[in-house]
Amino acid sequence: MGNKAKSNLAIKIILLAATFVIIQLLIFLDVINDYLQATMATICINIILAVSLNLITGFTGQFSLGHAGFMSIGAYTCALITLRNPTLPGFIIGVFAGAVMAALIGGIVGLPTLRLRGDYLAIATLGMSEIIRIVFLNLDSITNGAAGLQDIPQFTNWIWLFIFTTGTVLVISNFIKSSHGRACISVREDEIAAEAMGINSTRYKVIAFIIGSFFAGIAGALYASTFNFIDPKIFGFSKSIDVLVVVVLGGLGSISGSIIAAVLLGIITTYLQAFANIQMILYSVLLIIIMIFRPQGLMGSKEVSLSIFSKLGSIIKPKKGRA
Amino acid sequence: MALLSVNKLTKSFGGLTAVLNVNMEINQGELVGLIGPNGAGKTTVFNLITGMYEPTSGTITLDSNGIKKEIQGLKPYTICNIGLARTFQNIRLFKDLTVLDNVRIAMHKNVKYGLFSSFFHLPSHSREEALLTRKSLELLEILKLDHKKDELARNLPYGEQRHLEIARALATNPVLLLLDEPAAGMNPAETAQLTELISWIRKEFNLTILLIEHDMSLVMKICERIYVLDYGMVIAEGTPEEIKNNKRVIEAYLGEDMSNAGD
Amino acid sequence: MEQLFQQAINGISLGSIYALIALGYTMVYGIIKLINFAHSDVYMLGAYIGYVCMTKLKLGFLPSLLISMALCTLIGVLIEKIAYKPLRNATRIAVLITAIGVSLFLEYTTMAIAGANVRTYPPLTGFMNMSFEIGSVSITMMQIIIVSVTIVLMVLLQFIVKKTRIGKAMRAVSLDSDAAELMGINVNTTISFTFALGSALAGAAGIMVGNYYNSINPLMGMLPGLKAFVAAVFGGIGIIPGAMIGGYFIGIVEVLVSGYGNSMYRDGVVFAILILVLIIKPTGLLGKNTREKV
Amino acid sequence: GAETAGANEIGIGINYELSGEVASYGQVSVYGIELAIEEINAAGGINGKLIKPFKYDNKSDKSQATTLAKKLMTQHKVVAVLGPATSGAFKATIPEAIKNKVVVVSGSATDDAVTVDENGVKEYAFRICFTDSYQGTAMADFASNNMKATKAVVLLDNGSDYAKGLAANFTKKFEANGGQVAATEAFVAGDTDFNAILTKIKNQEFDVIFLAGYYAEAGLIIKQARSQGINTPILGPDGFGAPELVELAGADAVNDVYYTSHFSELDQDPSVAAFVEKYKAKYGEVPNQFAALGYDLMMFVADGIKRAGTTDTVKIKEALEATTNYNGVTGSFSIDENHNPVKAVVIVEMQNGQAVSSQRVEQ
Amino acid sequence: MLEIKDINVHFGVIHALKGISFTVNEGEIVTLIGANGAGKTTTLRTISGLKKPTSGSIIFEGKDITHSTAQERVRLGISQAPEGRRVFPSMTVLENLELGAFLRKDKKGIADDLKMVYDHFPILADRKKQAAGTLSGGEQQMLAIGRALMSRPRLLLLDEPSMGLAPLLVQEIFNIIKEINKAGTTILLVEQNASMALQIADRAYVMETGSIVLSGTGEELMQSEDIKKAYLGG
Ligand SMILES: Nc1ncnc2c1ncn2[C@@H]1O[C@H](COP(=O)(O)OP(=O)(O)OP(=O)(O)O)[C@@H](O)[C@H]1O
Ligand SMILES: Nc1ncnc2c1ncn2[C@@H]1O[C@H](COP(=O)(O)OP(=O)(O)OP(=O)(O)O)[C@@H](O)[C@H]1O
Ligand SMILES: [Mg+2]
Ligand SMILES: [Mg+2]
Repeated sequence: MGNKAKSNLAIKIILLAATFVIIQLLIFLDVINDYLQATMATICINIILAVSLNLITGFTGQFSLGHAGFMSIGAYTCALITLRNPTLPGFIIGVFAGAVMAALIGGIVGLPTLRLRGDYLAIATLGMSEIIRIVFLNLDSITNGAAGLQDIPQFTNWIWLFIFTTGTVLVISNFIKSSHGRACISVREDEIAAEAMGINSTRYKVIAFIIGSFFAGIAGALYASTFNFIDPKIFGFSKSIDVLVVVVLGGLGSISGSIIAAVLLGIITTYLQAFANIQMILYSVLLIIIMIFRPQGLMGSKEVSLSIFSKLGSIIKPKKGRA
Repeated sequence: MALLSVNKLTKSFGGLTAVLNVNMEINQGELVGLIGPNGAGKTTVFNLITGMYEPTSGTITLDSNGIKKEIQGLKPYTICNIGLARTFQNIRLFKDLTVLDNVRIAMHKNVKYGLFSSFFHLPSHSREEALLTRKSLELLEILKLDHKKDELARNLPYGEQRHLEIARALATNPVLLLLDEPAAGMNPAETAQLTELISWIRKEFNLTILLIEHDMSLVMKICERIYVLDYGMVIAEGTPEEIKNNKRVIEAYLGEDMSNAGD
Repeated sequence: MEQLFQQAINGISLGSIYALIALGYTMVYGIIKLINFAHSDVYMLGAYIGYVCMTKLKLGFLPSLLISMALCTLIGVLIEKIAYKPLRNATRIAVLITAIGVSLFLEYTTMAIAGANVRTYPPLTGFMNMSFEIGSVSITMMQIIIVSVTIVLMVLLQFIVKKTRIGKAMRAVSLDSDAAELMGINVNTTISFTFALGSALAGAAGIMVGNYYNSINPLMGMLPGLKAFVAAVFGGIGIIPGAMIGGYFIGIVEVLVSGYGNSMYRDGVVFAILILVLIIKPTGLLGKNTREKV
Repeated sequence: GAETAGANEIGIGINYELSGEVASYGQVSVYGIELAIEEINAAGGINGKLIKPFKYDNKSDKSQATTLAKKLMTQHKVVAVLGPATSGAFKATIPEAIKNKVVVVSGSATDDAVTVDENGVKEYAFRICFTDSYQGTAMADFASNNMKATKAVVLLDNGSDYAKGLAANFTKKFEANGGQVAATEAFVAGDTDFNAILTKIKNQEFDVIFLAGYYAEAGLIIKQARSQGINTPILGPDGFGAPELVELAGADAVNDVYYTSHFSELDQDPSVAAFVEKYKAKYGEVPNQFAALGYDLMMFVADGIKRAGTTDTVKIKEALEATTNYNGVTGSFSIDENHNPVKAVVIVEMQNGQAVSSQRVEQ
Repeated sequence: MLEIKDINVHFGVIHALKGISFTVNEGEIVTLIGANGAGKTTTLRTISGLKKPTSGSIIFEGKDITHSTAQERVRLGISQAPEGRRVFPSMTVLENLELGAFLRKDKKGIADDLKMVYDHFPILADRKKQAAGTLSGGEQQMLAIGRALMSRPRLLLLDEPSMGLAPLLVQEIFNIIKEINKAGTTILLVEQNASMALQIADRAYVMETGSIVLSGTGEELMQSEDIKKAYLGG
């Protein structure tokens, strides 16, 4: 039991390290050029967004259309801090301050609205994120209004993106695999039964919402630092929808699904760019076709299993006696 | 002093009074039946006791381990955490989760590690998770579901779903267990097995049980005391023998043929 | 005072347009619990069809209205058959994503065919171009037409849903489609009918808005669509009079905020009030908050 | 291994808003660009080499614009990137231009800070349109001096930095001239109903309205204002310059409307007339100023490449910097040390839906 | 009247019905008994058209209805009271009953049948304005049966009609089934309460994991030792 968990952990660490080293090498050899790196940055940010929204919508079952709002809080907070303090510590503080601010607002927003159900909640979260956007639009003296903030110091690079992306994925998937995470899932499955089993459903909805907002804040901060500029338009309704598309495409309740979908969509959009005028038409048709043939998403609610690797591992490793 | 006392409990839905001035006492360790015609208000009484509904009037008092507490109107999860667990008449499992997870979720209230530990899977997490999984598996074994632990709840046949509901309720570590028609949808053979199981569980877990059931073979066999509800009111209370021969109960509920069932 | 009166008229005519679109949203939602994002694009197509009829074919308003409604009905039913029907047993959120796909498809296909630029309806003439002045308050004929059409359609829809056989079938399908089949209800026909009805409404709204503002573009459905959706939720989604009330509410609040407050916070105020209302009445203004019986 | 231009070709990047919010500006700009390319290639290309365009849609999204600029420069190895159309998106591509030493040129990014900021001129960014502060200031002067206005109302698209910049510059200059801004009201691009703010200003006293926004909303505002009986002159920026303005407002309503323009299809200049003809033949509609600016943009860059005599991107930049008295359909201009064109602004007067007069205001 | 020929049904990889065949004759009460998950409900759903078989055919009154829609089958006179009741929760009791008569046009007949249902289940008359979802479990069961009767079926499919009913009513419900049958409706009954079901049934089939393993008259099966042990708890 303990052994299995440990060997799983070891395999995970080896896989991550290998991914990191390979990509780092490819960047060094210029196989992954600047352009591909930018695409990778977008993919990483989308992974963070999708995984965190998946916690709220996929695992806890709370339909949120306001993820872009929390992302924008992280982005503005981090941008304002790094503009005043353009140093690496400034950047790190900025990212975490952004995340904490987003989580804070997430909590404040979550408490009253999370007693709403289904589509009513969706609309309330949509409204919240629109209000956040309108506030940013009108706080000219701080946010520079519609023109947004420019020349935000760029600290993110592949290494930072990798750290934050894997960090997010690990923390959220660890959470899901804990009793608290299962409590969230039970709220999705049947709120009444969950309450009858001693689970305070409101508490777990708010927790999921706060964690989700926290990581959306991180994604926003990374966005600001990667692309050097932000403005309120970036964080509109359609951004929230884009994230939702990734989550549903990957599979509600599947973290690996979200990751795969983010990567896949990143690649697809890159290829579709070649069809300037009709790329959106192709994209929409693709979306419809995928949903018709795979309505549960690419992964359903399953995860890519590590067992393949464990098997490999046990073949390679000389068999020791079990403790 | 009784473990659970229900005092002048009343619940109206608009113009309809589903439960009226119900008084009930359940003593520590008892197995009590709650029967009555369809629509008599039995499930509503359960819903009131477990906090699903707020009573229109009346009190519900739980006296466990020397602590006396009025629980009417509290939230369901609070009541569960105080030590009351229930099953549902219309099975309400977490259908898309595995059998094991259904039980592990119900064990949540015993978990002590915090959120932080859950993010990073600190040792406290691993330790408690291992313990919790072991206990869940033990429960599943008792209810003969251990071989299906990785099956989705929705794929279990009806009878096993009822078993799982009971396992899940037990996992919350209750002092008082409320069962709502546990034998519904089972054939007589299965019902007989269930009857055994319930009395075994009661001893093993040192439980007090209140159960609703229409299957008299089960009720008459294991209940020590029975309350009969009709039109929201208690019309009779007594031992199975007394209830079986109570004219009002026969008239309203049992019918002539049934009054000699179960023996 | 006169200004207030004028603003009220402004608000009611703006609200009517939201209400008109919201009715279609709510219809479809009421039966398959789908937020049909493509609805506002059918509205956009209605406006374009009307445009072709009135500028290229030089038809009058009424024939154009009928053609637009008829074609939109066809489009709506087609969308349902192609994109939604295969997903009958899928989760609601999967259908929602499909609806977003359909919405993008309609928007960008229209853009590819008709260009991204705005198109303009011909100026109104004769009877349709009349306006009435009472003091300094003015009302145009088009405003009167829009308000009356909205109210008539609302009443008609409410009648269909509550009183007719097909309406009963619609409600049954929305509650439990398997059980509805056992009653001998043809679920597919019923859903198609709902889409047909909703799309006809969208078509009517499109051509009326085209004539009223005389500006149409491929993305014209997005903003009013979003607001209509908010309106439907505000009134209690799935409830026909609710959509109407929600539409008028949003129209009037927008106008009041712009007219008497700070126009920059217009949408913010609308959303803030919406959230407050939902916190007090979690299922919208007319929604019944029935807790599930266990 | 993305495709690059062949030995006898010159790669030009086109990075425009073909979908999304401002697709209408991007698409029309690209129409102009493509017409120019067709003409240049039909005439044998530049220095014997044909233009090979690489066209991408940035979906009106700034980060897409950056990514695409990077792609065009590093993958397709283009010698210049045209677009995006709007200032925000265009600015987002400039860091890439500087990093890769490839010029980015816009036809319609009018924001002041596009080519120059407090750190000096942005080496690889150019534009061929005048700036917002210039047109805002010109309009304020026009209001104070020519119309003798003392009170103005400002209406602006609050979601657009373009409109906000214009409104700020107009207000500043108008107040410096001794005038007073009686009210400022905002709307959002995509709105169609402006009756509420119009009813609100109707009861106030003012001499002119300055309407900072694009024709799509401006047309509707003019129509609704006139039908509410607001008959004061309406002044606007280059964003008014499209035939749709009159179509939207209805010819009867477009009275006493004045706007700054890059281009007027009524211009008597023969090169303009020829352009309008060719454009109509190809696309079946009258070109608006985005089309004209797009056309000029391509021609201007082609001219630079020709003068550079090479496809070396640094040389091309230097050639563009040295542009003097370039003659385009949007007027003749030279590039100043801030990479802005020194260009006359035309103030067009509209009556009954017709442009009746135009005044040239030199910079 | 009804002939099931070699029906196979799959749910994804689960083979729920493995080539079952049986018949129901006009005027009979036929009962299907079997353990949990044997496939009884699936059989009824296949007959009423809610589930499409992968192979096999269903003949109703000489007509092949294998590919007919559920709606057409209702029109032909097949009606089902489904497992889990499936009442329309936010509609009233009366509206639920009216929907049962959805395909009928004879106002008078409908009114008569409504009265007949109320006579059988007086509590439904008391509750006719109440939302069906708030009825007690047993009340919903009565509503589901009543609703199935409202189409005046020629073949009535009942899936565990006695589940959740009070003892007195269990008696009553079997009496009602007999009565309905006498009045000319053929009945296919699925029951866990096997002894009662076998008592009133003309013929019975026993199902086990998707196959029919035994058949005979009600009497015969009542006497079978295996049946007694497995289903009658004795
Ligand atoms: N939420 C509610 N709204 C309105 N009426 C209700 C509600 N809940 C229960 N009732 C009514 O109260 C009465 C009692 O219902 P309850 O479910 O308690 O009956 P029960 O004794 O459990 O019956 P059964 O044995 O059939 O399950 C019923 O007549 C029911 O219609
Ligand atoms: N929708 C479904 N998806 C997957 N499997 C299903 C589905 N419905 C039924 N099954 C499976 O088909 C088999 C037969 O189920 P069915 O419900 O017909 O049994 P039953 O005899 O009616 O049992 P019960 O007495 O519990 O009602 C079971 O193994 C069940 O798990
Ligand atoms: Mg009950
Ligand atoms: Mg069954």
